[in-house]
Amino acid sequence: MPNIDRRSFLTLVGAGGVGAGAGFMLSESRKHPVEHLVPYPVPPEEFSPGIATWYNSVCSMCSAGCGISVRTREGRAKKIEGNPAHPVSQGRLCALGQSGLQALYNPDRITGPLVRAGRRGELEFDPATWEESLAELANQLELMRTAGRGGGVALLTGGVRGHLASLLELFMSWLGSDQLLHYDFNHPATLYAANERFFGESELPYYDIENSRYVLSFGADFIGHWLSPVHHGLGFGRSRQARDGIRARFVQIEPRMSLTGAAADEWIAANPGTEGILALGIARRIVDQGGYQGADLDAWRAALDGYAAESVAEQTGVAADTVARLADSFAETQPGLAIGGGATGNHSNGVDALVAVNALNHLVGNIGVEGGVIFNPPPAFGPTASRQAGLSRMLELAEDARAGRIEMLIVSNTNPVFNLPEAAGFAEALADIPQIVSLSTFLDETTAQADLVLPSHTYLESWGDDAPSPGVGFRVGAVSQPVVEPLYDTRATGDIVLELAHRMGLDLAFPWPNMEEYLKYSWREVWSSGTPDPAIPDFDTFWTSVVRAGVWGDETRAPGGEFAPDAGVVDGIGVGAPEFAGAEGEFPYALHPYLSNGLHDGRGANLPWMQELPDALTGVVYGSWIELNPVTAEELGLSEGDVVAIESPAGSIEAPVLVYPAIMPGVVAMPIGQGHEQYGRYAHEHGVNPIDVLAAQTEPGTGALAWAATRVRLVPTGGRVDLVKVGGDSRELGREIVQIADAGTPAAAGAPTVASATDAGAAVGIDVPAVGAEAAMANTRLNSIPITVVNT
Amino acid sequence: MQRRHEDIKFADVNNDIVRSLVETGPRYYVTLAIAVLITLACFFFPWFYQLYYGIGAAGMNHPTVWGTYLASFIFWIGLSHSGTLLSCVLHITNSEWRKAMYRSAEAMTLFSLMVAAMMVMVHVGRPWFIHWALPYPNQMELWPNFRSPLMFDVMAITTYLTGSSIFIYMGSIPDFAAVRDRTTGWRHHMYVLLSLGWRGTDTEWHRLGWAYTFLAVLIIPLAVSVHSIVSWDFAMSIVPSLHQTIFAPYFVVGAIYSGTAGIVTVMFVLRKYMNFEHYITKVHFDNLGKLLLALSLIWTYINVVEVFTGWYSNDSAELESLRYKLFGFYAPLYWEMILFCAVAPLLLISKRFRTSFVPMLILSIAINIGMYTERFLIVGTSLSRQYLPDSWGVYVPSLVELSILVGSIAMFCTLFLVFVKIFPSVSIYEVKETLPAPDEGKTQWQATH
Amino acid sequence: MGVSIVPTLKVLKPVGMIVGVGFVGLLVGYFANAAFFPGTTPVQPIEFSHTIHAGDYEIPCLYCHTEARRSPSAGVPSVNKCMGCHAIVATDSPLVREVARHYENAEPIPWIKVHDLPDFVHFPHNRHVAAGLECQECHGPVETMDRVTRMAPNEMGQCLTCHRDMEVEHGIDCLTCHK
Amino acid sequence: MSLIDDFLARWHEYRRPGYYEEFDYHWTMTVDLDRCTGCEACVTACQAENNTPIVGEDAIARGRHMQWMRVERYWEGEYPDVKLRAIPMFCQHCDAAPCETVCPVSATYHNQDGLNAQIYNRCIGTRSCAVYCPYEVRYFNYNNHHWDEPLDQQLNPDVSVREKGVMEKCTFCIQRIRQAKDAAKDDGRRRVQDGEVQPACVQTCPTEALVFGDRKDPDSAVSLMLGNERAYTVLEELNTDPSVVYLKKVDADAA
Repeated sequence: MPNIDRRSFLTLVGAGGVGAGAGFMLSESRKHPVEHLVPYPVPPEEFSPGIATWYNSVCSMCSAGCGISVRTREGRAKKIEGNPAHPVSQGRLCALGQSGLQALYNPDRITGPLVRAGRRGELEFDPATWEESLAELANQLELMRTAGRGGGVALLTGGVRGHLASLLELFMSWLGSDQLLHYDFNHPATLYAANERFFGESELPYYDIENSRYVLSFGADFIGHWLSPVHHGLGFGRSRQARDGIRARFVQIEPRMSLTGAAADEWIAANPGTEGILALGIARRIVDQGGYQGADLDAWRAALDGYAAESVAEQTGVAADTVARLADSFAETQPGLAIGGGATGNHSNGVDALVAVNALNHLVGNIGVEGGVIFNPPPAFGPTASRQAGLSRMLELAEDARAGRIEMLIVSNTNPVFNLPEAAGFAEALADIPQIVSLSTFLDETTAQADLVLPSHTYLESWGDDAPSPGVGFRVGAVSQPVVEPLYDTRATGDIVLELAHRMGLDLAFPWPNMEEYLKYSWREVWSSGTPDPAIPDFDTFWTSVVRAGVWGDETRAPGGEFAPDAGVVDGIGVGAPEFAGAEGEFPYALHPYLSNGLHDGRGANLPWMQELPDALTGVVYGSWIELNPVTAEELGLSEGDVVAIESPAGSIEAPVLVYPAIMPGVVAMPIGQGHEQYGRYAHEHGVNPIDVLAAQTEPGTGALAWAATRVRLVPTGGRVDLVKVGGDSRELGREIVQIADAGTPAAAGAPTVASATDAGAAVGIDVPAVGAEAAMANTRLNSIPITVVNT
Repeated sequence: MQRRHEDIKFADVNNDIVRSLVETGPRYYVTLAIAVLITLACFFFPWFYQLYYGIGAAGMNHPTVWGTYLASFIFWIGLSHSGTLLSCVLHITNSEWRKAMYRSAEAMTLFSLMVAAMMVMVHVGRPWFIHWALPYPNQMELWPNFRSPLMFDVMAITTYLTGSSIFIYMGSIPDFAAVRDRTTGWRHHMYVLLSLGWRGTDTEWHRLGWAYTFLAVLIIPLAVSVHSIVSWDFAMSIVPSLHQTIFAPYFVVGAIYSGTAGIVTVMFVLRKYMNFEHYITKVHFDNLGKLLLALSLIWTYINVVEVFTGWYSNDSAELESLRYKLFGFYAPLYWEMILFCAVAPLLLISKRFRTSFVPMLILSIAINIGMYTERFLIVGTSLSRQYLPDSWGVYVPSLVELSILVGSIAMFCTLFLVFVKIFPSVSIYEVKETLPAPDEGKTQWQATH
Repeated sequence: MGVSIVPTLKVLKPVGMIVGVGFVGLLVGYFANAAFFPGTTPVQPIEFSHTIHAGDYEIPCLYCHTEARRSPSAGVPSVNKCMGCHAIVATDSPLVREVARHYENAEPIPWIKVHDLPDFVHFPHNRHVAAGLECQECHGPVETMDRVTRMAPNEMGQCLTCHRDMEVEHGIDCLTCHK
Repeated sequence: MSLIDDFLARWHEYRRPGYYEEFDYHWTMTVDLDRCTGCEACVTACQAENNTPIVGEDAIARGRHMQWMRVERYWEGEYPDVKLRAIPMFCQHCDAAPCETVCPVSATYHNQDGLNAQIYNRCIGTRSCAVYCPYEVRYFNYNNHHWDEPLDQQLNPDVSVREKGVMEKCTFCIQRIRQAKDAAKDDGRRRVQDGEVQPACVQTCPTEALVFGDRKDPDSAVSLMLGNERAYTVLEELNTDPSVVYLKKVDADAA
């Protein structure tokens, strides 16, 4: 043992100590962190950790009313898929529908009732309790009702259908108010009007694309977002490649190629607003060629007199021989289908144009036949009178507000401040309303103006039902059930209304404790209206089965038979030249706003998945842009990323240029959806809102906003930005990436219709033959333990 | 004033070189401090930030997932080439002029390999798992993928690094002994350990000479293979314009080219700042200049072949890749490379140019800038333009990347500065061999054989 | 002259000793921590004894950990399940009274995980139970533990060894376990 | 001479990877481009199922989008005869995958089901697989991703959330395949039946353009599609032997 002096000893001890400490810490850092296992005190029946539970419900992201199946694990919603038993979606779902989860789990949801603290629009709110807020609101309403001033209450909602609409109707009638309005930017009011004029009923028919062989679409982006995109998509796929040797031809007529135009076999650009004229040109040719032999042939001849090929060609910009070719092939290929909508319907001549499209269907005998236009029976339930408000109705409301006739405005899940043109002055009119109550889930631009915010559940937390419109040719009803416990201190819209009614002492008129009970009560009627099924002996069984399956249907179709329009209708057919706001000399370009695929009318802007979903045609994310034809861009000396001011008679916005190869030279197009000032972190401060520069132009017949009828001029600002987009070069360079087969290639016979991975039970009352139910059931055993009741 | 090479006495050699190790002026410390500071601030700080944030700190993106880190990696590997390889080649061909410069050249090899290895660490997404690329038995029962060119790379570079280290160390043993005998204090102890008990007996000299030649022969094919293998990282992919058979010779020639230019730079610096004017002379610059000229011509030829192959393929992907390289976003860089590496070196035809120190320094630096550009273009242009046009993109290096590039140069300098104070940066005994022996006018080498 | 290494070694000795002692300290510290504070035997919020339940009374594992039979996750029994027996058994034990309190207040018991696989591992309990594996193979002789200890390392080598020995079909494919 | 002849004759065989002479399953997807509209429902389905992060505007501006499924758009012709050709592009699960040979740590390899597996835990982030992949379908985690609370409650517990420095890509929804296999075994069956497993994109496609199944089952839906004369693979000349087979788009007006 060598001699160690004191100093060395201490040094060595120090070294050893430091080493030991380091070793100890190293070992400590390698240990597992403590994790807890927290079981339910009393687990829900058939709940199993680690096993997914599927609940069937109804999608509320747009007005199509697709059935959905929501996968939940340990009480959290994980994935939304289409409900395979639902005849509209048949197991499929669009991008927006799947993003419903991000509405549910959105970080910017309102977490509890709020009372305005600062001035309006300053976003200063104090938290409140439901008890106080509801008590005060009910008190106010009751006072107004008993004083006979109930008419001063206006209720403005989004596109509400089903029994919630009936409940609101009932509530407003008890208040004594007539001011119940549904405002939905995308509501096809002109289509209803055109159908009423031509078919005699203000309903949407079922467009049987699946069995059609020729689809001639005038402006309707039916695959993108128009009416029922998922169902149309199913029809598109099946009409193309599911029938032996038959492949439908799709022709799309619109000034700017939409998703549907891109998928179509032929895209024809007609001058904006002249699609109806083109339809009549085609009709004229069909009549001339002897394609129509009805009794009222002479009336048709007279009505179509002014639509000779040359004049149509001149007005629409579509060559005369193209018109003739379209007419001949449309008349020849049976069954065919003419569809009108979108910008065609939302122009100054919208209703006339859509009537012309309906006329086309009639002339070739496509009405009431498989593969053509099929009338839907009346919806299974829901109010019959339409409360849908067009621009003129909203202007009336604004006028009432200014005149002091509106004392209280209740807004529920609609955003008119964003979705109405600034020129309509709706936002300013709100200032004249003493009390604004918002039942919104998110702090959107309209809610920002509210005095009282009573946050509502998302559709994934609430009870509801829906009778989809357009249906699928027969009556369908679907029940929407909560799939998760409510995240926050929010309530379902229906429950809020019922609660208000109870507090107002209207218990006798509203005997239902909550929305679920109201639905159960209402669905008794549905049960008794259907065909009796021995397997379903009583209502409770029926209800359980419907909630489990998510959908009920009655396959009785509307009576078919010959259709003939009234004589006066034929005489009245004719489409005038489109009228634009803004003179052509001063404002050289027609502005073509369109609903974007993911953001829809702006409601999807707070969903990060939708913000990051590349635009289907341009690949742009997170922004706004203005589309110019390459020729237009060259004339103006603009290239991608150059910022231009878009000036219309009604206002001005700035957006970067995107050179888009498939748009008419005289037209500029802009997507709707961005430009939010509020609406959460993902929505605000991205892009601009083209609705802001739209003139308050209406379609005269319906008062609907003619959003395609504004002209603009482009003023380069000299600024430049990099458009954020996904994708590089858009030319294939002959690399045969997307290969093309010629028309002679036979269709894929027996192409499969694939089952969903989920199926929580067969639909009640109907059979959806498209779904391979057997295969679906096999997977069900693992995935789905259907639970019919969730505590709300 | 300048002593002629022939006038130098053996004792002068010893004294000069030991002086370079022992006597350290403030200028050295200032330089070292600056180099260390830049290394810390420009290399380690951004790298730690990148470790924390992720590779996203660099400018890489979806189509161009490789960037300057990999370009730097190839650059440093390339720079490593002329040291040991050149030294070996010249050794077995008995080139006398090699002897004054080979030590520093070999040191360059060693340090650029180390920096290259660091670039790998910087490049990968999860460097904390880098050991998975080494074959060792483990409970996961997993081995590296021996089919991967990257795996070949790991092997080749490790081998080359080992070989080069042994080579430079072996050649330095007599010098360590010489320094050991002329120093005191901690230096003495260090050189005692480093010199491995060298006494300078005939047997020792004989064995050293034999082993040295043996290693030199062994290292030549190794060095050629190393850069061929590095080229396979690229050539074995099916990326248009990378998937070419010419890539291995292309990389080897490019490596020797940039390495030789690097030696010129280093020699200029040593000559100037370590007072080795009389050991490193115009002869060396002249010879290296000739070598550079030859290499530049070969390099130009390979570039022409590469362009021709792309054009002659008449394949959409190859053509686009070529077009993009020549006229696309990075075209200025391409033409800069051509100017620096193919056109400017033609000046070397003039002997006056070759024997002028400052112009040679400028040219050598220009060549290395050009060669760095070449490596960057190989990565950048090819990956930006691949098969699916919709996935094309543009890559621009971020500040972090540029900073790490600067920092890596500083790291190299730091290592080199430390080296010159530990290793005799000019070989004492081999320089003596080139001098007239005290007796009979023979060199010492001839005398001992 | 100065060739000998001995003087040099003498100079280096103190440094060597410091480094050596420091390294030994490191090893001691590391293993002392691992040995004395292994963290594999956490103290549970309620001192449930498997010795009594699984050992003395021989209650089968799957009686309480029912989910292991049908779910990837074995889970721990709910308070409800505990009360299934303890409503009448040993009701005066202070621990059972604590459980009863949780039951009455509908408060879950925050058990601490003993066997914790990383989240990237797909380990379906149901498949392993169906394959006839005894719980003890991975969890150790739980029936003899008053306080449950993690016996097995639950590392990849263990999975691989077993999958190989049992000749599990494609059992050593990475995707069998990694998710 | 015969030795050389033999060698040349079997050249193609020699250059195949040959991990598995015989696949157990051979999962295959077909994409009918004549049905595909480019609506991108599949993109969101994939993002929801596979915990692909929300990267933010800046990251996309820098070319760092992470969606495993993307729709590539190619324009053809000039106005007014302009056509859009959209093609969904995702991991092709090549049987002779270039990415598999290059990974130095075997983090990506071919498994017995014909899947191109990507093991996140093993990945060290050299990104060489992304360079070698001609389809550009491998996405690298340039940083750790963040889900603003409570968006994280949506994350699929069956799929790992990938950390920075890791490569990721389409897995054909391996978690669903695994579940279907487990279910089949629970039922005492050896094999998964056709239609029992659908990746999220296939499940949601509104036009039913995507079909998924086992190519080894001659009666499966996917085998039926493979028999179609429109079937082709993208970049066939590269000989990667993809498991994703496209069906040509029909141009009704083509000669």
